[in-house]
Amino acid sequence: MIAALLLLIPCISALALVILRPAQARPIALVSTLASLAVVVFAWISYTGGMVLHYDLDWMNAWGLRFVVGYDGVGLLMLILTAVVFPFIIGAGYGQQHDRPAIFNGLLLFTQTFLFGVFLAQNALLFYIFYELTLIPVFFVLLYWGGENRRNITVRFFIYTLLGGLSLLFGLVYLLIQSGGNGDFTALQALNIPGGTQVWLFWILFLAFAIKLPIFPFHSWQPETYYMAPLQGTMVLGAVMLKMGLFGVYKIVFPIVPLGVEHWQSTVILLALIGAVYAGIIAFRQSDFKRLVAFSSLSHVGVLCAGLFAWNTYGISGSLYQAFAHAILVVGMLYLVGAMQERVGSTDMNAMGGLKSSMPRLAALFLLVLVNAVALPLTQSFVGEWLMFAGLWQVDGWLTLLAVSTIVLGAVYMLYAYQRVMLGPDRANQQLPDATTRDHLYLVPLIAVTLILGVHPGPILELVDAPVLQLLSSLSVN
Amino acid sequence: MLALFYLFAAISVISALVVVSARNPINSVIALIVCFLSIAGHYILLNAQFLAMVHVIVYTGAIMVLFLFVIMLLNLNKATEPMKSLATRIAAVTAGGLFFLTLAAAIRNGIQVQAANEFDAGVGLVRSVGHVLFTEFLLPFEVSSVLFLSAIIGVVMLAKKEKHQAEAPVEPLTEAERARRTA
Amino acid sequence: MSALVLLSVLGVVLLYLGLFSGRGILAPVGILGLLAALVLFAADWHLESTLFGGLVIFDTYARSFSLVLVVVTVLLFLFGMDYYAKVRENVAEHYALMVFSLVGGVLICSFTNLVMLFLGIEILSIPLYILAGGKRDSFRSGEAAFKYFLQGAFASGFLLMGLALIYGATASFDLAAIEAWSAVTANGGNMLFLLGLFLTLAGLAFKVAAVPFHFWSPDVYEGAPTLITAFMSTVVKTAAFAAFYRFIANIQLPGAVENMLVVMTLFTLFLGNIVALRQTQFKRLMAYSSIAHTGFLLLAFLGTDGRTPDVLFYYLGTYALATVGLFIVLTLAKRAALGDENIRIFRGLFRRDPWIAIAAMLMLLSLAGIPLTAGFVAKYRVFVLGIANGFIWTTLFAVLMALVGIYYYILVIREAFTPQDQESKELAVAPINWLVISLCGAGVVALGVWPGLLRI
Amino acid sequence: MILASLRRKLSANVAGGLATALIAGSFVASVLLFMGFDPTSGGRTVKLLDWIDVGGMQIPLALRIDALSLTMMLIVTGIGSLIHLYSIGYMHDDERAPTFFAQLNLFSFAMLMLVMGSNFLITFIGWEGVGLCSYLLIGFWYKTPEYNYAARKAFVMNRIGDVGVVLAMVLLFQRFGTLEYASIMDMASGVNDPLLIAATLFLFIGATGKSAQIPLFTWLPDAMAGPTPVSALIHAATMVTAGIFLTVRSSVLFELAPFTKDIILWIGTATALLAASIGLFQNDIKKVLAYSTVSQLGYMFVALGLGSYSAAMFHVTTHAFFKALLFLGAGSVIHALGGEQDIRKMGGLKGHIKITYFTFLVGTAAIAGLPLLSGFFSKDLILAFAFQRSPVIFGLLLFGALLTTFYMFRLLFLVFYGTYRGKAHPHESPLTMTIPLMVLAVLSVVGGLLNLPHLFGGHEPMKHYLETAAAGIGYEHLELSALTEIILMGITTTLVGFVIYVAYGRFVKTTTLEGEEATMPVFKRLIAQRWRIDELYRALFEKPYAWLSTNLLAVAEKKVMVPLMNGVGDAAIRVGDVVRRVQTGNASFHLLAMLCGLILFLVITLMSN
Amino acid sequence: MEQGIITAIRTVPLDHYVLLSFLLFSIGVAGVVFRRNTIIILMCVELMLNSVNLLLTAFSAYHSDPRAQVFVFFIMLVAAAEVTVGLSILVMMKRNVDSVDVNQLNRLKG
Repeated sequence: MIAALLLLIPCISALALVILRPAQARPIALVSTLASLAVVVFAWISYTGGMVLHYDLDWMNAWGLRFVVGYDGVGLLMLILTAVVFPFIIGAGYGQQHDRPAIFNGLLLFTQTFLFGVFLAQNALLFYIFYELTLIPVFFVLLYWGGENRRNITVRFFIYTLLGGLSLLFGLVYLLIQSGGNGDFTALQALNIPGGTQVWLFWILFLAFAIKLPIFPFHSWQPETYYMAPLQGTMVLGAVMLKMGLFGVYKIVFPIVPLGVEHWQSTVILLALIGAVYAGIIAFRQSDFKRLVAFSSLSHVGVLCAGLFAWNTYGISGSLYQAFAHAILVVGMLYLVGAMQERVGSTDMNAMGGLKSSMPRLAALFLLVLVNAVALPLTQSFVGEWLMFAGLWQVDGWLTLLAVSTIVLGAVYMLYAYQRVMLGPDRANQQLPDATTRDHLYLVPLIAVTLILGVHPGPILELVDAPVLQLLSSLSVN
Repeated sequence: MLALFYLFAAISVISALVVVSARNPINSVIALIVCFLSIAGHYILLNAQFLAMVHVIVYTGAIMVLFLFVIMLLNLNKATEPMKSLATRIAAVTAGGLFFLTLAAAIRNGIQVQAANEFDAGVGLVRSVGHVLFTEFLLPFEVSSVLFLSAIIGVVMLAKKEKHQAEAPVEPLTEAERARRTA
Repeated sequence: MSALVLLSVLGVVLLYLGLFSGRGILAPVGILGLLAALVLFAADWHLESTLFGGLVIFDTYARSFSLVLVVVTVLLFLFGMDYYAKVRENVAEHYALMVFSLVGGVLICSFTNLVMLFLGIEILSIPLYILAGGKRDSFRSGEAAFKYFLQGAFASGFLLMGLALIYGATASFDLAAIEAWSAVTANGGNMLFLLGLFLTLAGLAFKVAAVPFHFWSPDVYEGAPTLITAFMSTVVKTAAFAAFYRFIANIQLPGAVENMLVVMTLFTLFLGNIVALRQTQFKRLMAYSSIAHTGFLLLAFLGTDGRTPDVLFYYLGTYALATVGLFIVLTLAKRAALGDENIRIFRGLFRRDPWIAIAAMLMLLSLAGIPLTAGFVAKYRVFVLGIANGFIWTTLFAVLMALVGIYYYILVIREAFTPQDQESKELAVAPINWLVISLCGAGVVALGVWPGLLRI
Repeated sequence: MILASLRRKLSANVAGGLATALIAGSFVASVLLFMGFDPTSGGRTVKLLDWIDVGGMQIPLALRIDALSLTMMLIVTGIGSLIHLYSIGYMHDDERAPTFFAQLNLFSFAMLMLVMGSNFLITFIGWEGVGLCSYLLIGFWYKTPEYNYAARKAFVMNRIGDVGVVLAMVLLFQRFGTLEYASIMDMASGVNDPLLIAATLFLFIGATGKSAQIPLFTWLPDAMAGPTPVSALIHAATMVTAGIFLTVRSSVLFELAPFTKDIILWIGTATALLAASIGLFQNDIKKVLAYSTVSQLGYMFVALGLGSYSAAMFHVTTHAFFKALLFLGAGSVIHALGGEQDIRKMGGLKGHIKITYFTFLVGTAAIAGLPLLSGFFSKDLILAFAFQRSPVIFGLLLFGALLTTFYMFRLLFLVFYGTYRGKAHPHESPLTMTIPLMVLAVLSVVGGLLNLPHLFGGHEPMKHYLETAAAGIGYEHLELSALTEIILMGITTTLVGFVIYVAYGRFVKTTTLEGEEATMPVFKRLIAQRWRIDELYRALFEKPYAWLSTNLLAVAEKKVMVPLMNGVGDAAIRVGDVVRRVQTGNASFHLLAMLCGLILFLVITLMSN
Repeated sequence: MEQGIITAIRTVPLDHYVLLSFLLFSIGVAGVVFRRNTIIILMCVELMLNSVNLLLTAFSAYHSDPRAQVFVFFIMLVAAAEVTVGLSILVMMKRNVDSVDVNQLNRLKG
């Protein structure tokens, strides 16, 4: 029931929006996302642990593709993340002027449908199908509503992402053959693939997620795409779609090719952290606010990935927890980018500065979002980062040092950005409006979520704890 | 016998070479006719008398005449053809030669063929061939009418100069074909 | 069988109609005839019967493929109603030739004797040589016809030589006998057989436009009238593949020939996709992409797997569906752009006609192999077969090439969804075209979601 | 508990009063706690809620009340209350005063969190929280870019220290499986593990960041950009002592890592001397005090390095009194002069602002270590410990103390004596500002009683009190004879007196003002330019970093990574272009190519047969 | 007489026919590639087909199987049809470009 609702609510709304094209597209989309949120909250409340399976329908059973949906704690966390973030993403549209808003919002809702699908799928091929499908609406969002040079960047993004996707498909098909044509995760996870195979299969499977996340050498599509995409598109990309990468690693790479993970673990962590540091350093001198958010996201994701690959309870839990924090953060930061753009007319930080004088409240809100970005304690990010560092230390002290250095880099570029946007002398004749009711309605809940989950991360960590332990123990048995 | 074979073989190969190398299309046609006749000789050597006859009638009598006709019609009977560049010619000859060499090399160790049936001197006679044709291979025989019909339509469609002139010949030919088919 | 007769008669009837009455009723009559043939095919469904002393057999395989051929031809005839609306000359001949060609197609789906294979291929091809030159006043059309004919005849020569050698080795034209012979003879030991197999496959590869026998395809696709191009890339391709597989299905292929097929698959995948990257003419793009799809289909041939015919059938059927629709869209856009065939004529399609644009998008996505379209399922199954049969690296290469393929399809989609720079003419969409495009667009999605609908 | 009420409060004009009331309330609460606390019980832990609980890691949100945290709480809330009160007057004219108080209160909250945390991670909450508040308050006047820079610098340097703390925590957690102070200290006793050296070193790195030690001290003088009460509260009395606090908290660990202690000792000494030397030639009243703070913190670290934790805590306490006093006094001076901070433009103010003068005098005397004032006892204790360890260190520290005396009295004399050299009309500060001054002056005088040594009839009550909280404090023993102590004190006192005399002669009698830096001798100029350490850091870190950032983007990203990605695609397309040429369009070439392909395949087939 | 025919056929080894056929076929192939005059190319194609016919007849004789001869018969049929179509295309081409040079056909490329 829950799975069906989650897949149907956004999908039907999206179809309605695209086909009927009502004038009031945004409220409808908003209501739809809120309804999904309600369903997810219900699922959360009624969740008692273990794997909740909902459907198991015949599709192409002979070819290993079955419609099996359900969720465990981690899946539920991802569902929560998606459901929580999407109302904000839709809501961010209130500040934006769009050509054909109905179709735009419809596409966003399609994305949500497919994202739910990804997090619900319990069959590897079903997962893959949803995974690829998310690209389609995003592709059109970027292509039609994107910024400068969107034609080339969109195609590049699409192809690059699909490079990973097809590689994943190849890997899954390979596994499917090994498992005798059963593509369910349970069946694939039960496979005992020889170590030598796992070593190369790891990259075949991981490539998709490495590009999606993205980690260091595979990241070059990301900054330009984030910059070019319409605000809400960037939010979808940064807040949710990238989490598919983490989820995929957790769901596919870890249980299926554990020996491969063992073999490549330090390489991946190193790459991820190099990327984190690299992006963190670059972000410092970015003069464009949106690009800065892009690089900061890149930097955060590097740490996320490293934490995940620490491959112990703390690392994985921390990374998954941080994924949530990061989603909230990205949405908040991007909303601020939008708010600034709305007022100043550009995302260039050279055009800003001294804005605090005319908008003290927005500056305060900015600061609160920023506090999460630099992972101060009692914010969500801190919990996640602490757990990841604790996890990473068990792998390698030097790598931890590299990871921890990002908290300094983060402080450097974030504060510098804050200073360049908000602080400094007044600019002449800039009477810009301060935070409106809409801004408050938007940012205050986000900040509240950040702080509440920063002080009381229990509910989320509980979700993650058991599945991760189970995963790790099943691996140690094998 | 072997001597005869070699004779015919030599004639056919030489005439084939002439076909390929002659500047004037007319010479080519003549050489090809010679070649076909020598092949007919091979057929007789191989005890395929009926085939030899049909071969001479169809190829030498019909097809080659058609060629000649077209050459005359289009006034191509001069050695007007500019030769291809040397490189292309060398490449073509090399490729053709290589192709032969590879094929020949493939069977350099001899071929293993086991005669499927006891020898039957009447195999090449009209009776035997006709029997097979009209019993076992009736369908292809029938179906080839479709092939001819298409070819005829094609000729009419492609080669006709003006619409008004073209429409006339379509009809009788089609009729003839249909008659053949129903036979 | 009666369907075969019906089809042959249909062609003749169409010719007569062309003489006596208006062009208007040609297509409807043709469609009615085809539908009747469809009914006849369907009437003895699952009824295996060997006909004419074992020259043809209308088994499930043959019937399924024939059905697809006829259905696609129906779609093309529907398209033809609009396409030929303004043409005055030779319309009846065009329809008739298409029907004759279809007869050839049906024959090679069902052959059990090499003589039938050869004749069927010729019956399939000769009308096409003519059709490719259908626009008599167009130089490009003439060139296409000539190139097609020349290379086709050349390839026929190889095919024949192959068949002759096979006969020489096995002393039979009968497929079953050859299979039996191949089963008891040592693999590759008999040079005549090996050479014969090789040359026959080369001749067949020519028909399916596999590298290096593909040279005709881009030129002919581009030069031929659009409807004929659509016919070639759907009906002819499907029939040729059906024949190809029928030929090799049960023959014990010597390892050397299998290697040759692998190399051919790799070449085909590579060339088709890579060269398509730089095509700006849509028809040429489709030609190269068709070569690329040939590569994927060849991948399904490698190794022996009982699922191959089903995969082949599904792949070809959905491929044909998407291709037909796209060629119609091309015609519409081409008309609006006064005969231009560059992919930029699609620019702004979404603004000009959203529905057509979305349908075109779905078909392109299907060709690209994006999930929830039929193309994905098709490619997926091919990959499964490839890996299941142990051709892991070849499959990996195919996957990589699928990515390249996505790129050039995406470029077309990008054009369609980019607002146009200058005003171009509105699309004039005839209702019948709208219907066919919608059918194709909906079809690829429906078959992608319920793949079980299309199976042997 | 009390903290709940200390949550960030926003209000209108009464914000100051409300904020003061709140912190005063928490002071009262602290006092009540102090009264009700039984030192012998060793401390209580109050668990508020589970914070992080995942896969074997259980970190509750819990507070610990023991002697150490109570001491710090008293300092924080007590001095905090006074400074809040003071701020009401000081920030009277600023339109963003409510924000100021909110941030000040938030700081108090974070600081209390820091000292009350029952485990490292809770302490770290406060640790980072005070960093944030420090950032906010330094950059309170956000319209001046330099202030923002200073704020950022402070935060980043603190962050560098935080990296150390995080690593230390990770390490300790890895080793002990918990972060609770009590558990770790229990488990650590007697453990001999090189890991502890690493952990303590990391902790010390954190401490250097927060407590402005070499090499991370340069932010503190810059931090004077903030309003003066902030300097007093955060950058003199409380936050900067967090490093000391943390070290004392984990004294057991440090006791097990003598190597770290040596490092601390030497870095503390170096910092004390370096900062003191810089203080000699500073002309900004707050900068002088800032360097003096750095220097004093150096003393405290020396104490820690010597293992005399109670001495350090004692000095923390007294230093809190007199340094807060000095800063507030300086603030009062600045207030009186309408914002002037350059001592070259002051002078002769003792007639104008008497209360300020008097209290400032007390503060100066205390920091200089004039006998029987609070600074005398605490500093002397440290010197005694140093002597016990090595006369060299004693000598160095003594030299530092003399330098301190010199520049403090230079400051005093230049500001209050001589003739007035400025333009603004000086006026005495309002009562809200002078009352805290007076209270602190009293405390500065009597603060020494808290830990009155045996020599003067006391029995070191503070030391014994603290022993109940931190086991490490029990290790320290001063084993000098009374005679030695008296001699040492005598030497110190004499020399201090002599230095005061020199300063008097130099600054009161003749009022020697420093000339422009350019005219100074090289060495003196170097000192006046703060050993050019800021410039060094800028050249070593900031500029390369900015260069790296620019070039990573311009070169690595744009010239390598992106072209690499595009290059693969372009290469494919280029290959396509090449392959495409095979399709020449020439019919007979196609035939030839077909034939060649056929032959090739034939050869492949035959070869592989 | 029968015996005589058998001797006659068997004195020429099959290899010879195969080789001869290959040779003629190759000459035809080379000619197709070699010549520019389309009409001669068509003749070369005929040569190729005839070499196949020869081969089939030889096999037929050795297998004593009339089917191959029937196949030859069909090949002749197809050849005739092909030639007609080919020549008419050639005529069309001559009309369009006033040449039968293969190299004239090179507009479709790339």
